[in-house]
Amino acid sequence: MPTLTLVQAVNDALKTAMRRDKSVLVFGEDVGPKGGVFLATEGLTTEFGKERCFDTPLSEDGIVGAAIGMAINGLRPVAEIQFQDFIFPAFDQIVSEAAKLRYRSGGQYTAPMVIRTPYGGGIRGGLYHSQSGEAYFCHTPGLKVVVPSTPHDAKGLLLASIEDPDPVLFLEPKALYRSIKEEVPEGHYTVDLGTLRGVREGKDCVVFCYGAMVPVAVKAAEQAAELGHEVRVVDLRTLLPLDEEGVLEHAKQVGRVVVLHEAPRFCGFGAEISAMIAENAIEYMDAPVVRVTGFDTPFPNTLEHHYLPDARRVLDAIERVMAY
Amino acid sequence: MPTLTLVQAVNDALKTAMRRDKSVLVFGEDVGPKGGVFLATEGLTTEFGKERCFDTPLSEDGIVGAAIGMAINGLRPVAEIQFQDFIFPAFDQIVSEAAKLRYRSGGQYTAPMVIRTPYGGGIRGGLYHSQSGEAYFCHTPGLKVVVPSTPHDAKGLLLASIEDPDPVLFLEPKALYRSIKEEVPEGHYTVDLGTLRGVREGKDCVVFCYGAMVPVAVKAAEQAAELGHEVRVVDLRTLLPLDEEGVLEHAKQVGRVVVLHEAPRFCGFGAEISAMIAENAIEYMDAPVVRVTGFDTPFPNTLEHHYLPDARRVLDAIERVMAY
Amino acid sequence: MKTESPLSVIQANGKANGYDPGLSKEELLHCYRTMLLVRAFDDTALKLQRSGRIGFSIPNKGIEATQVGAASALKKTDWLFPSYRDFGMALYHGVRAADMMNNMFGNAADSARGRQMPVHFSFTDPIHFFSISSPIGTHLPQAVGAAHAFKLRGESHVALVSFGDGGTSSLGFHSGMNFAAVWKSPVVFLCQNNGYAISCPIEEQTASDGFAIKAQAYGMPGVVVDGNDLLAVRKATMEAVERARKGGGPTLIEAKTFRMGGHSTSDDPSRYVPKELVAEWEKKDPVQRFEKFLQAKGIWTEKVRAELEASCKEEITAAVREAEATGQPPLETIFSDVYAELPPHLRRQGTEAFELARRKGDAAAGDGAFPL
Amino acid sequence: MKTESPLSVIQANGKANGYDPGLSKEELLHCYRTMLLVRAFDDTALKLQRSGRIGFSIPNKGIEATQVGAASALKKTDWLFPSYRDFGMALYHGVRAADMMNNMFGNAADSARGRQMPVHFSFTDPIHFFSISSPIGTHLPQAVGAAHAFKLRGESHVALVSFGDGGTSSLGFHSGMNFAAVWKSPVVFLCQNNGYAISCPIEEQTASDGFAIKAQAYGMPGVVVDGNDLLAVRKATMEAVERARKGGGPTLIEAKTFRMGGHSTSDDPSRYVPKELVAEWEKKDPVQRFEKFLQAKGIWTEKVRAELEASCKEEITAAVREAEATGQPPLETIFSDVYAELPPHLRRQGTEAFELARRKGDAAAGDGAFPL
Ligand SMILES: Cc1ncc(C[n+]2csc(CCOP(=O)(O)OP(=O)(O)O)c2C)c(N)n1
Ligand SMILES: Cc1ncc(C[n+]2csc(CCOP(=O)(O)OP(=O)(O)O)c2C)c(N)n1
Ligand SMILES: [Mg+2]
Ligand SMILES: [Mg+2]
Repeated sequence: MPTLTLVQAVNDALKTAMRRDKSVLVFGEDVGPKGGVFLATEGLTTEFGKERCFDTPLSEDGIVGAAIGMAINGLRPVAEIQFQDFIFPAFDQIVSEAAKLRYRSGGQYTAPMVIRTPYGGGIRGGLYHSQSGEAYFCHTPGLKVVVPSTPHDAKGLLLASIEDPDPVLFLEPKALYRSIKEEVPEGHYTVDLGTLRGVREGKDCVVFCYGAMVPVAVKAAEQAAELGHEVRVVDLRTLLPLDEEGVLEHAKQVGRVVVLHEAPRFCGFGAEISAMIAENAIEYMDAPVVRVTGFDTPFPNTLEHHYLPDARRVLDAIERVMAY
Repeated sequence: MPTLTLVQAVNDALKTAMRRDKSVLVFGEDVGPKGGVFLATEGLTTEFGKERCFDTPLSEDGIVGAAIGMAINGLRPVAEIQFQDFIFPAFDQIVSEAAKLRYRSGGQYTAPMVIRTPYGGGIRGGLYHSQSGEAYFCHTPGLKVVVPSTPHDAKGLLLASIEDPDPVLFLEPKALYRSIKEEVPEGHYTVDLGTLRGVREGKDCVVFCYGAMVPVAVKAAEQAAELGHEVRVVDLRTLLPLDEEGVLEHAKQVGRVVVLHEAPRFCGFGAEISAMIAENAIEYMDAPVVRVTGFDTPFPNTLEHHYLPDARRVLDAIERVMAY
Repeated sequence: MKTESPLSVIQANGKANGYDPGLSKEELLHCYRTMLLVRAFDDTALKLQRSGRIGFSIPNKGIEATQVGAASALKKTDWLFPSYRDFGMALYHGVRAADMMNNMFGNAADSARGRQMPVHFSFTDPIHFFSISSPIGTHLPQAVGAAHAFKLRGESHVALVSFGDGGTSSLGFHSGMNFAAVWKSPVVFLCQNNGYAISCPIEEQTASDGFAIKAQAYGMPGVVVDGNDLLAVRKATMEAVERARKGGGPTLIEAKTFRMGGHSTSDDPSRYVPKELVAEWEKKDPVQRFEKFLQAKGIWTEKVRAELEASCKEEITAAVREAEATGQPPLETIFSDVYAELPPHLRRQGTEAFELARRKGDAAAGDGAFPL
Repeated sequence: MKTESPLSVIQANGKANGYDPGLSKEELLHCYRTMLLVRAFDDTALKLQRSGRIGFSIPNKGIEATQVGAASALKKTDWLFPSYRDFGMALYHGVRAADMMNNMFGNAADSARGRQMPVHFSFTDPIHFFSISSPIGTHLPQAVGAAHAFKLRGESHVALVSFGDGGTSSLGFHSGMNFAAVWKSPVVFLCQNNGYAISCPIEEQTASDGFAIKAQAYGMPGVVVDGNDLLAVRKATMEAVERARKGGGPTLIEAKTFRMGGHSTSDDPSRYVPKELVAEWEKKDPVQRFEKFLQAKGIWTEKVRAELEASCKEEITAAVREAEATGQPPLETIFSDVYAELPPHLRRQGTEAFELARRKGDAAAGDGAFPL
């Protein structure tokens, strides 16, 4: 099995899908000859021709709108948005159109399509190359929202997303693009959407996290182990539809929960997890849930390391739930 | 004191602001001679001329973008978006620009402006004339989000919003536009942003709500009274920044909480309220928080009365928290 | 640059200025009858709305020739991306008035399962008449995507996308036109310039000399036609469609016409449309214009009109009867079609709703009228 | 319609083809020196980035004449709405190189308090140089709004908004151009057509014949100028600015130029720009072009260049020294300026962050490089 980085796994998934199904197309800004600003689409134009992997004009509205049109007419578009921060011009197409099309047409028209986009902080990108907007999309019925945190999952989840009958927003944690490598099976395989990934065992406390926060949680868990706390880490990986049963099961088993994400706290995804657990598993809880998140500010640049949750902050939260 | 409907109170606030401060401008689609599709801006062009109240081309991006430009250059724009459902083409201008401008320029450029828009269901508007998108905006640091539920508050909060130094999204519950009337003071007064409104006393349970759900909560509380439950109703009215202390104080006093909104549940505003209470006031709680919300689907039309929370559903939730 | 004067075909004397539409007598009468059917639909919808039996409708009066002329240039294998003011396109291609009426009533037989407001039709048969959505302009890049799929597969089908003068200010106009031109997509952009976007006259919409000229910004041909002249619209659309089929890329057509009623049944145009303007356009009635042509051809008399009107009325009455006899969509339609498969959280929410209805009774319906 | 050939002023022999820019010797040399200063800034920024002292920069080479020529047409009371590739506009109007460098380092003296990436400047003095944001095109309608405020107050100031060829596809281009034309706002749209949007050549951006023609879609004048000819850019901008000041409304200027480097310090243009194209534009260097003019005027020698280059280098070196000596913004800058007043939840989050830093030590900084 080849050893791949996360961005290479994305590239591999795209190639695998395009080889299997010629209705799969890849397009977006700079995805052609340049191969994308992160090289996620490198080599696709060469292998599949510019009919199947091509650049578009600089309009996210056009990219997503055209993808919807292709999807209703038999193609399987995989559109790239260069940075998640630049997805907002397409917000209307995603939220009003892709997400609601099946519903409003009684299933006559559907939009099986994937929007891939690098997201999150950690690359000194400041306000507009660092945001984590998952909560905006998770509040949008009709969409699916997927976030891988390992090369293996990136490939398997992306293939599953491309084959999914519904529109999927695929958020790629850019801080992890090249920071981890692992063995990734060749050829086709899928990881089911809507499933959790147990990252680390532990019976004292569980950290729910996703994307670039997964390694942060693991690091904090290792530090907590030195303090005698056995911390479980669970990667949510599909945020919508979420495996709510699985989340509740974990929470009930350990009784102490930390929820971790980079995005701002107020009305963030963590609020849903925290609320869900408090509402449905309160009898099992030994401590209130603690959220560790980005601050309720735009994303800064020079001080991004203060903004982004780090193992230090997660460990502090673990200690707090353990001490409750 | 004149007796006004909510939409008349909005109209009165606009006139009051425009009379006091000639930098206040009102614009949007059909707000001029037609007076807006709900007549919120009726008579403004006649009184203030078409330099100060005027129609724009059909582009929400342009409306909000131009408003930002006016605001940085000394005007006080009040932009109307015809329906909140149509705000998404302006999402980028609101979320990336208005909300982040003060931060990214170190306070050199600021956008004191108001975006008014009718929102919510109850008028047989189906998918695209009924949505409640408050959670999208409440997850956006730098914005303020205000929702009145009475004519008195509508006027006072709108005047406070127009005078506020930060960009304010002012969501007007269209189901209440003409359904209630009350005495509204003439001339200028403000209701402070960031404050709650106690709607109804009660010591057994509290319902947190806002907008068109306030009268629904009151009705349910009245029905609950017949069953012997004294239910408090609190109107949140400023969702961002929220009076978190006030919310926690109410929750601690009564120990049982229902959170009520029209928007879908998953990652909705109610999740934040529920999480906040569970995380910070769990020792005071006699029952888990129960959320009553719209379903996690697009907004239907024929069956909208099933989708929208009604007193029946709220009462059921009250009974559940009381029986816990 | 000044836009040339609009293409027109039918002369004052009813003669088709050297243009042969290539339509049989039956086909010509089908065009004619479709316009009458739209009028009958409109009248009935207005009455249904006024009497509270449906919540909302959109008048089409004045625009019928644009709708039918354009639709007549398409084959059943082409796709339509309509606006909400395109009843005639659906009816021309054989969508049953009853199926449209099911949508107006939002009943169980509505293809949109009562989820959308009235006039937000969706059909796949007998032609792809794409699901109408309320946000203006979003369907333009979508039409381009669908057309691009035709092109990639080597099919010679065409997508026709229809929108209003107001729609040209939308984001979708800019991205749709631009993508189509860069990709040379087989798509026809039909701008129905009917003078107003709700209450905003075209001078408030653009400072350009009409709308066809906007094509230049994208490097595609733009043509202006008299939108009240069915044959002119047909001719321009045919040319655009043929060019698109042959790989010649997109065209923007501006059909100059006039909305002879309110924006919707909730609108009062007398607040903002000058009376003189209405009077002026009254004289240019598209149905009468086409009648002159038919008369010159010898296939029209008052009697033909009376008969067809009667049959249209009957068809619409039957449609109402059918639609009104059909029940509301079942509660489960709130939860279905959000995803291909019902996810657990929606199953739970649905179950709870059913359970509550069982315990506490059904939710009470409101009065059903869209009040604006 | 074919766009006319671009307006150019400086001839091969250095003569200004019958055009008098109306600039004194000092002013001409200020234009010249500003271009050299941009080059010095560029070179230094590249070195700083390569050695990891700053995270990112944007090369301006090739575009200097457009930046300076356009800036020279404005008064200090006018407002600039720049793109990230407009260093010369700020420097021309007297923004201190050190203040720009503070932004490159994101230090405590940066007007953006280290919150933005490098090159996202914001100044209000000595000219309003509006806070640059990354999303493409959003500043166009904003410039229109600001210009509209001038107009409403009866002021004769103008807003100039600058953007790239790629920017013309953005939503802000469509809404900004349209609103400006309908409102007759005093705004000048400067499209810097530098051949590429990152790696996408203009043929992938639009099928139109250049960009100036897009003005027609909005009913405003559009002109094409040779963007490597400082005086041509100045002339066209002057005309547009004067028209705007007098109430004549907006203009679109397309400056044809070429980006002689990568999109940013993270980009490798050899992956997509043909070598021959670079070689061709090398010959059209805007600085040399202007030198010819100065030489023909008798105010340029190699020595003048050498002296000015040395002084520019010194200025930039001093700027780096100053910026590098300035500390990082304090932790509280994460929480301030979100709102005019710190709301309770941000006060709490800030307090918790301080408290944690006290108990557990500071967060560890990363390596500081923007890796793309
Ligand atoms: C994005 C968006 N903004 C606003 C509206 C509200 N609205 C509905 S129709 C309409 C006017 C459309 O005018 P036009 O495009 O000329 O079409 P017409 O109704 O004249 O056929 C407006 C503003 C909307 N549906 N979508
Ligand atoms: C809305 C949006 N989409 C994508 C990007 C990423 N991006 C940054 S610069 C750029 C190309 C801009 O090209 P152009 O407008 O020609 O300006 P130039 O860099 O050539 O000066 C892109 C795609 C962005 N910043 N904003
Ligand atoms: Mg119209
Ligand atoms: Mg460029």
